[in-house]
Amino acid sequence: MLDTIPAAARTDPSGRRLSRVAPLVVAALAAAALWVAPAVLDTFAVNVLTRSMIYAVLAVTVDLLWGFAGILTFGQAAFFGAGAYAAAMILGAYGATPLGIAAGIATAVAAPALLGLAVGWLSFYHRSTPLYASVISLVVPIVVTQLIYSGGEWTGSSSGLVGFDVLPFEIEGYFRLAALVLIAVTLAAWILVRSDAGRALVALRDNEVRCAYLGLNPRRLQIRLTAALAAVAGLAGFLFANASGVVAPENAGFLFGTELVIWVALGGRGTLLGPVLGTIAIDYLAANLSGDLPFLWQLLLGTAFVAIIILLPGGLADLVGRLWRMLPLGRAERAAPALVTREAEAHAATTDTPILQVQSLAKAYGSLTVLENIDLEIRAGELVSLVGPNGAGKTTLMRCLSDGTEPFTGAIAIGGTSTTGLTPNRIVALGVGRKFQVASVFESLSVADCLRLARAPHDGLNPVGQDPTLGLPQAALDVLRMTSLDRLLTRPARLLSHGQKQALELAMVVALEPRLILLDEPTAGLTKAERTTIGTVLKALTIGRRIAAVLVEHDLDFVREISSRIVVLHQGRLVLDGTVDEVVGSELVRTIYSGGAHG
Amino acid sequence: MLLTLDILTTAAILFVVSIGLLAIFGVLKIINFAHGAWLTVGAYCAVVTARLGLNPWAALPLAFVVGAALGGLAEHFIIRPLYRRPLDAILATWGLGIVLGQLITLAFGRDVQLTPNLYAGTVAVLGVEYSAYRLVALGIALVIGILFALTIERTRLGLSARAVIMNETLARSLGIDTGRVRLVVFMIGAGLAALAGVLLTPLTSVDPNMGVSWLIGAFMLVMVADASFLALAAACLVFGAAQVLISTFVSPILGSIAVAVLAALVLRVSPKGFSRA
Amino acid sequence: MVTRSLTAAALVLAASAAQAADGKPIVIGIPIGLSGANSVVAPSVVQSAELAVEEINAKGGVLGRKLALEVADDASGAAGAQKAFDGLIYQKKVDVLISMETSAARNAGLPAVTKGRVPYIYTSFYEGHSCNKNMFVDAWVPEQQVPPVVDAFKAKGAKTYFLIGSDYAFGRGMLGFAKSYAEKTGGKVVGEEYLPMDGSDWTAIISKLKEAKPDALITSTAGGAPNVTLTKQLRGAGVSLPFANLALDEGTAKSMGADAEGVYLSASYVTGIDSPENKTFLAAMKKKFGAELRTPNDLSVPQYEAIYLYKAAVEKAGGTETAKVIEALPTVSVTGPRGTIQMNKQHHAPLTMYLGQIQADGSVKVAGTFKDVDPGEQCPKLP
Amino acid sequence: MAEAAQGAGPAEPALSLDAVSSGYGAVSIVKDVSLAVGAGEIVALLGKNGMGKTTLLKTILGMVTPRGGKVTIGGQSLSGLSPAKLVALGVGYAPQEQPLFQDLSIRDNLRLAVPSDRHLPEALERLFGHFPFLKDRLAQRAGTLSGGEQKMLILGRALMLRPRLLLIDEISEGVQPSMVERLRKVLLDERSAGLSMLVVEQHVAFALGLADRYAVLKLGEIVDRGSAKAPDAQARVIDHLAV
Repeated sequence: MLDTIPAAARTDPSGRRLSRVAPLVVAALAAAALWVAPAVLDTFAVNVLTRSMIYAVLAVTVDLLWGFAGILTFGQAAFFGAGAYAAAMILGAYGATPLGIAAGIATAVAAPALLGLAVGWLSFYHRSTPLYASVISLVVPIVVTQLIYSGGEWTGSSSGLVGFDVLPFEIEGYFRLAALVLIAVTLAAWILVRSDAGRALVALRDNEVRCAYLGLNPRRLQIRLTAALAAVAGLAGFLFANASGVVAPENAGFLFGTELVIWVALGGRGTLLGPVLGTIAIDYLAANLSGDLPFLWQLLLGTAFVAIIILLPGGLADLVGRLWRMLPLGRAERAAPALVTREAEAHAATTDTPILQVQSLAKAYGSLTVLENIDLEIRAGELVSLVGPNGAGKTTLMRCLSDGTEPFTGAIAIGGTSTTGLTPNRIVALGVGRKFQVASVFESLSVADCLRLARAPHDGLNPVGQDPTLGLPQAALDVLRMTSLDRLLTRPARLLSHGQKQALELAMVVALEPRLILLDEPTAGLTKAERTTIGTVLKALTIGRRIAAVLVEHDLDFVREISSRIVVLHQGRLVLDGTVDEVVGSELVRTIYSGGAHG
Repeated sequence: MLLTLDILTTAAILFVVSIGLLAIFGVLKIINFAHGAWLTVGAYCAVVTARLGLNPWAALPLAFVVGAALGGLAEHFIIRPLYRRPLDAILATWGLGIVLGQLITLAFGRDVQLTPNLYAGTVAVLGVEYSAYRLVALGIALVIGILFALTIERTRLGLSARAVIMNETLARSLGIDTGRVRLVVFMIGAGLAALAGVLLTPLTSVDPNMGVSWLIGAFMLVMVADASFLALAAACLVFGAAQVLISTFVSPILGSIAVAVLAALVLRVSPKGFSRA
Repeated sequence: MVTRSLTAAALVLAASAAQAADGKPIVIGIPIGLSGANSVVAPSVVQSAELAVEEINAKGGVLGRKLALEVADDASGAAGAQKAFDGLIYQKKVDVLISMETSAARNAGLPAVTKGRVPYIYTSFYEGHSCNKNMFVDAWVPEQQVPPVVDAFKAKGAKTYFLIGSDYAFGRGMLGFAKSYAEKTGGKVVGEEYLPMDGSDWTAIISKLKEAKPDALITSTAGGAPNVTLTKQLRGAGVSLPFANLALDEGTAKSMGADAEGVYLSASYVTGIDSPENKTFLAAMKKKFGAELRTPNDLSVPQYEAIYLYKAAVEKAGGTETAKVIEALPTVSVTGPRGTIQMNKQHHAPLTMYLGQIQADGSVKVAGTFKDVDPGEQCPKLP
Repeated sequence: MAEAAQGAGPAEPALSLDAVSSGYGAVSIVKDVSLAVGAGEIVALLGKNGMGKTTLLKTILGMVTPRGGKVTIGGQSLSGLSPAKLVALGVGYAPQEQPLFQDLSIRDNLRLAVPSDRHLPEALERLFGHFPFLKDRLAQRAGTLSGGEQKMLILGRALMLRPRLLLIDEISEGVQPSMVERLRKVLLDERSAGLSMLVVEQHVAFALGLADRYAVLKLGEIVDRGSAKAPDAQARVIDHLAV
C-alpha cells in the first residue's frame, strides 16, 4: 500500500500551474477557431451548429446536475423554454431596444431561476429520494408546456411565438455569440468541478448522508444548484429565441428534456466535454441525416442509447478516457495538497457540564418498543462503549443521538442544547461527529478531497481552484499518520482497503473538531493490526484531546481494552452502566450473552 | 349525472392504462418508461386486426400476447442487467420506447391510423345519453381489476410475486425462482399495457407516438399508488375526478396536468402516497 | 427591425443563378406534416405534387429545366418546421417552397423564408391575415369559407352555436371569425372551448356541449389526429346536432368512415366538381397511384395547382430569381381542377366555394356553390 | 484449528466446508473455515453477533458467493447451485433475520416453501405432526403469532419437506424456556430419524444440550471446537462469548 511517488514530485508547483492554465488556453484556442469557423462553413452548417451549441450549453447544465451532482433531471428543458418565452414575449412587447434587450436577458435569467428555486424546494427536502427529484423534473416541463398552451395570445398557444424583434446579428453573429457563451459556460463549469467547491457536487452524488453528517446542508446545495443552472438554461433560452426567431411549446417540453439526457448519456455523463461534443455531434448529424433517413436515424440513436446505458454507463467519453489513461501521458496524477496543522478551535466546554445528556429517552416503531427509559450522561474525555446483543437498540440509540428528526420521546441535549427536531447537519454544528458502521466516505473522491469536505463547515471551499494546502487539526493528522493515509492523499477512496476506508472516515469525523464522536462498530471486518491502530487512535483522542466518544462494538475484547465506561443495553433498556471491571465481572452480562435472560 | 359518469369512466381509463406499469413497478421496482410504447404496440395490434378483417375484439388477446412476448425479450436483454441501477433502467426503457416507436413507424408509416370502433352507440343511464363504449370501458376496467386481484391473491404466481415484493431474500432462500417471477410479471405488465392500447383506440387516434402522452399520467399514478393495487384504484378515482372537474369548471388545459401536479404534491407531503391509507 | 444576413442570402442567390446556367433541376421544397396532426392528409398532398411534377417534366419542364421535389417532415409543429425549413433552404438549397402545413408550422417557418429569401406558396386553407412579401396563398381563408356554413345552419333554423377548436392560430382564428359572423347574422354562441393540439381527451368539453344544448356545432381542429379523436368521441357520446367541421377535407372525412357521416364542410374543392380539368386530374391521379391513391381533397388540389402557378411565374420571370418570381406570381393564373386560380388579392386568391355534407360512403354531396368568393382584406400592405 | 473436517458418521459427511471464505463487497466476514457435519450428526456453531455465523450459513446456501474454499453437501459440490436446487437436494433452512412473510397467512407462508401446491398436503401433514397447534391457525397472518410460535413455524417449515440436512439460525432467540424445550424435542426426534444439522446459536446451554460437537466462530474464524458433551465445554464457550 506504499505510495511510491516521491512527495516532491506530487507537489511540483510548475505542474500545478500548468494544469491551471491549460483549460484557459484550450478555451481561448476553441474560441478563436469558432470565431473563424463561419467563414469556411456553409450557411446550413452555421445555422445548425448555432442551435447545436446552444443545446450544448443545456447539456453542460444537465451534466453538472446528473453527471456530477447525481440528480437525474428532465427539467432543464422547462427552464430553457421559460427563458426563451420570456425573451420572446419581452422583445415582442418592447422591441430590440437596449432597454428591451436588457429586460429580456434579465427576465430570461431571473424567471427560470425563480422557477428553479421553487422546483428545488419541492424536490429536495430532508429524506427526499433521488427518484422523487426525477419525478418532479418530469412534471415541471409538462406544467410549463401546458401553461404555454393556456397562455392564449400571450404565448401563442400551440403556434408558439414568431415575428418578435431580435438582436441585430447576422447568422454568423449568432454563431459566434453561441460559441462564446458555450465556451464561457463550459469553462466556468470546468473550473467549478475542478475546484474544491465542485468536489461538493460529487460528494452529494456519492453520499448525501455523509454530506449531512459533515455538517453540510445537502438540501441547500441542491436547491442552489438547481436555481443557478435553471438561470443558465434560461440564458440559453434567450439565445435560442434570438437566433431562431421562433419559440414553440416543444422547446419547453418533456421530450426535449429527455433528448438532453440522451445526448449527455451518449457523450458521457460527468465529463463536461463528452456531453458538449456529444450534443453538438448528435444534433448536427440529426439535422443532416434526419431529412434523408428519419426513422433509421432515430432508431439508431435509440438503440445506441440503450446499449450505452446498459454496457457503457460512462458514455463515449468514458471509452476515450480509458484509452487515454492507457497512454503514459494520460496517467498523470493530480498533485496532493500539502498537509498543515490547523489550530483547533477552543471549545468553551468545561469538564463540569456533560457533553451529552439523555433523559428518559424512548422510541417505538408502531407498537414495538425499541428504546425505553434511557438516561445517560457523558463528559469530555470519556470513552463509553455501548454493548448488548442484537436487537438491544444500540444502533437506534445512535440514530436518535445524531438525528433530531427521528421521532422519539424524552430529551437529548448536546452541550446543553436540545436536539429535538434538528436535522443531522445542525447536530453536527453542535459538535457531534458520527462514524457509521459501514465506512461512509466519498467513493469517487480522493482521500485529500474527502478530508477537505470535512473541513468545509470550518474553512469553506475554494470555488475557483484547488487550495495547495489542506489544513487539518492535529488529531486528524495523527489518525492519518498512524494509518499511513497521509501518503495516499491522491488515491480515490474507492481504491482504499476496507480498513483504510474506516480510518479515512474516522479522520474525516475528527477533522470536524467534534466534542463528541459517535462510532458504530468502527472495527467491523478489520484485521487485528487495523483494530489495534483504531484502538490507539481512539484512546489518543479521548484521553489526549478530551473528546468524548460513544462506541457501539461487538468485539468485547476491543471494548475491554479501550473503554473508560461500559453501558449495557438489553431489549431496549439500559441494564448496566459501570466501569470496565464492573461490567466484565457482572453475572448479568454473562447471562445475557449466553442467551439465558429473557423478558 | 353526466359529471359522475365522466369521472367514473375517466378513472377507469386511467386505471386500465396504468395497471401494467404498476405490476412491473411493484415486483421489479423498475419504472418501465417504455410503457407508452407498449400502449402503442397494443393499438397497432388493433390496426392489424382491422387489416386482417377480424372482429375488432380479437385485438385484445392478440395485443396481450404480442405485448407479453415483447416484454419477455425486453426483460431478458434490457431490464435484467439494470436491476441494481433503477434510474438507469428508466433511461434504458425510455430508449427502448424510442426504438419500438421507430420500428412501428418503419412498419406502418408515421401517419395516423384509423381503427374500427369496438363498441358504437350510446345508452341512456338515469336519463342521460352516454357513450356506450365508455361504459364498456368501465366494465372492462372492473374485470381487469378483479382478474388482477385474483391473480395476485389466489394464484401461486401472485403469491410468489407478493413474496418477492415483501422480502426477496427470504423468497429466494425458500427456493423460489425470483428471476422467473420477475420475467413473468414483466410479461404480464407488458401484456396489460398492450391490452390497454387496444382499449384506447375507440377514444383516440393511433399513431407511433400516441403512447407518450399517456405515460406521465400513468407513471405519476403508479408513484402515488406505490405498488399497491387498491391504492392505484383509489388514486385513479381521486385524480380522475380532479381531472374531470378541473377540465369542466376551470380549463381543459389545466385539467390535463391535474394528475401530474396533484400526484407530485401528494408525494411531497407523503412519500408513500396513497398506499399508506 | 429584423436585420438578417444579407451576405448569406446573396450566396444562396449566386448559387441558384449558377445552377440555372448548367440546367440543373429546379428544386421545390415541401415541408409538410408527415407525422403529427397533419399526417392523415399529408400523403395525399405529396401525391398531387408528384403528379404535377411528373406532368410538367413530361412536357419538357420549366424553361428547359426539370422540376425536382424535396420533401421534409415538419412534424406538424413549430419546432419541427424550423428544422425542416432550415434544412430545405440552407442544405437542400431549394428554389421555392410549396406546401400545405399547419399554421403553427407555417409561422415557425416564415423567419427562415425571410432570411433565406425564397418564394413560398402556402397551399393550405388557414385562418387568414398571415402576411409576408415572400408568401402567397392559393387556398381559402375564413372570409371565404365560414359564411356558407353559418348561412346554411341559419336557414335550417339554428340560433345557438357551440364552438370547439384546437388551441392554435388556425383553431382560434377560424372560430373567432365564425363567432363574429354568427353574431353579426343574429346567432348566439353559447360555448367556445379549446384543447391543445396534442390533447386527445375531449370528455369534459363534450359534456359541456351536451349541457349547453346548442342548435348547431362548429368545430375547427387541427388536421388529422385532433379531428379524428374529437369526431370519434362526439359520435361515441351520441352527439347528433347539425355539425360543421371547418377543418375537414374530403380525404380525411373518407378515412374516418362512418363517424364522419352527416358532417357539413365548406371547401374550394370536392371530387364531384364537374369540369374537364377535374376529370382529367382525377383520372391521372388514379392512373399514377392506383390502389395507393389517397382521396384528392381541398388540401392536395391547391398543392397541385400551386406547382403550376409557380411554373407560370418562373416562365414569366424568365428564371428562378426570387425577386422576379415574386413579382410574377400574382400576375399569372392557371386553370386547374378548382377552376381558374390567380393569387392577385393581396397574395391571396378568389375561390369558388362548395358547401357539402358527408355521405355514408364518405363521398361529399354538394349542397350549394358560391362563385368566386373574394378573400377580403387579408394583407392591406401587400399588393 | 488443526482438526480437519471430519464427521462422526459414515465416510460421506452430510455437509463439508473446506477452507471457505466469504464476505460482502470489500468486507471479509468468513475467513478460511473448515467444518463438517456427519450424517445424523448435530454440530453447534456458536459465536457473538457480527462474528460471521449467518454469513457462513448464507454462503452454504449460495446466497453469498464464496471467495474461496469448497462447500459440498452429501458429496456434491455446491458452486453455482441456486437455492431452489438446494431445496431439491434436501437442504432445509430456518433463517433468523426476517424469517417469515409477516403480512401473509401462515398457509401462504408454507405454500411458498413447497415447490408446487401439489406437495402441500403431505408437507402440512408432517408439519402438524411436529406442531399440531398450527392446524387451526392456517388462515391467520403469520405476524400475529407470538415470537415462540413464529419460531416453531419457521422450524416446522424447514422440516416439512423431509430435508436431509437442516441449517438453523438462532432458533432459540427470544423464546421462552418452555418453548425452547419443545423445539429441542422436535430437533432430537428428527436427529434420531437420521437428519443432520448445523445449529447456529448464542444460547449456549440449548446449543450444547442439543449438539454432538461444537465450534466457536470469532471474527470469521473458528477459534475453538470440541465435543459438546465434554465437561468443560460450556465454560470454554462462555469464556469466548462473554466480556
